[in-house]
Amino acid sequence: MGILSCCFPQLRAVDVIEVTDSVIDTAALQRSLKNPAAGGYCAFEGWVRNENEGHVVERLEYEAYEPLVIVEGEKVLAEARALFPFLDARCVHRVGMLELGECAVWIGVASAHRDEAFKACRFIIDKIKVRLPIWKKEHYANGDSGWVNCERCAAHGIAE
Amino acid sequence: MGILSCCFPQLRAVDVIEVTDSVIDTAALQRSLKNPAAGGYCAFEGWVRNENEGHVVERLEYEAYEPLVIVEGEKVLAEARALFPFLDARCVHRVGMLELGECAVWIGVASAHRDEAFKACRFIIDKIKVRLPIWKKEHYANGDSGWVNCERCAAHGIAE
Amino acid sequence: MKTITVRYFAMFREHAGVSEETLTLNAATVKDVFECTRDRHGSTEPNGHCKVAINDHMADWDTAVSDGDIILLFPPVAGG
Amino acid sequence: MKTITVRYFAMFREHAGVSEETLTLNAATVKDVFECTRDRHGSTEPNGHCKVAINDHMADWDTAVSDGDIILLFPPVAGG
Repeated sequence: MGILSCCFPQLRAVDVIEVTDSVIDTAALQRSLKNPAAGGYCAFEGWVRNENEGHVVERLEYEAYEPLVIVEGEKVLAEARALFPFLDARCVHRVGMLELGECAVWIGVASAHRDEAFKACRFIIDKIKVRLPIWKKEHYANGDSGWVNCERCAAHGIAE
Repeated sequence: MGILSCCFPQLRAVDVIEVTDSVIDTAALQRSLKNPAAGGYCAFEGWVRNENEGHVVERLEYEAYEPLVIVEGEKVLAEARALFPFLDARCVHRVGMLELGECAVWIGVASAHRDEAFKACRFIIDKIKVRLPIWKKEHYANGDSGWVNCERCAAHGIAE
Repeated sequence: MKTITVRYFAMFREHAGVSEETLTLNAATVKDVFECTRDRHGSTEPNGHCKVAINDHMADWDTAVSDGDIILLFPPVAGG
Repeated sequence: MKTITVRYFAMFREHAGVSEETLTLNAATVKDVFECTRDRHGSTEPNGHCKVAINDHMADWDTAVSDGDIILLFPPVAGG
């Protein structure tokens, strides 16, 4: 166990979701999912991109209501674990003002085989986008800004 | 462009597959996929795990025929791009002797939206496992070793 | 009439000009609170696009409100 | 008869005890080369589980071989 506890320092029993106003240290997060029984690891990152629906985007501002992000996020992780049994999953969402290319959300899933890792990771980001109390405001090149409507609203239309 | 070329140093026109006998620097690889038009990034890593089909595994040894890994790998990346248009994808496969927890294969895909990133990443690893001339030998705790049969062979049975 | 503390988030807070206020309302459910405060949060969204919580628990729109409750009004979410 | 260079990989190489050898064979296709060298590479696999290349190009089992070709015999692959 000496060697194992060295190489795999943070074997954890629970899946974790966090909110941060600092740069997300994706390398450290990934290391925390190392597990000698894990054969597959899938990660997703949401990056601030320079365009949305025809607008030139310069920055994104994220706001979250952290207490319920944690509560709802833990529910999402538990649902993912029930559907796609994995070893460990973690999620971090950033808040505040982000520049182009910065990471707004990181999700990592380690599992014995790759299928669960891919499916759980996808499930988690899909749910995070529509269930967690997080909002983003786009700041455009022309000086305007606007709150982004949720994906589900956009997909289902205003009449829903 | 000054700022952009600083933050996004390696905008590339072609998808790349590589073979290495050194530790895969996943953080540097990920940075090389940064792209101001990318809103989603999906990565997969295959890690050496401590068990396979009831055997306690201590190490994995990978062998590759690099010239055709590159040729077939580039075909796989081109097929993925045609099916799931993404911005950039890279893949690195390690060879030689790997210890538990080490990364044997890394795939990263950056795209405007997450759907293409997830689907392309999954497509690429699925094809790599059955099409590229790469072999792995498991070294067991009891001193034995054995070459691993390909996934497709195992799934379809010896009678195929 | 009930005394309810209402907290606004994101675009709702920007429109209301305050993040929180205590109001005396004639409201049976959280949906009533949402409707009564439309001129505050300024939403033209159907409430089905929004979410609501009572005292830090996610609630349905027909959940009853009690005197002293803290109601969180969430505009359409867009994480990730 | 053709003079063919055969390269063995992974378990095939271990069984043959050499990574490459030049053989004189009566072979029309790469499948013939695979069959003729069974006692060398030791495979009990159906050839459909294996892959083959000629002069660094992936080939089908019924591809014709020519004098001087380099045939690569790949056991079942298992990357990732």
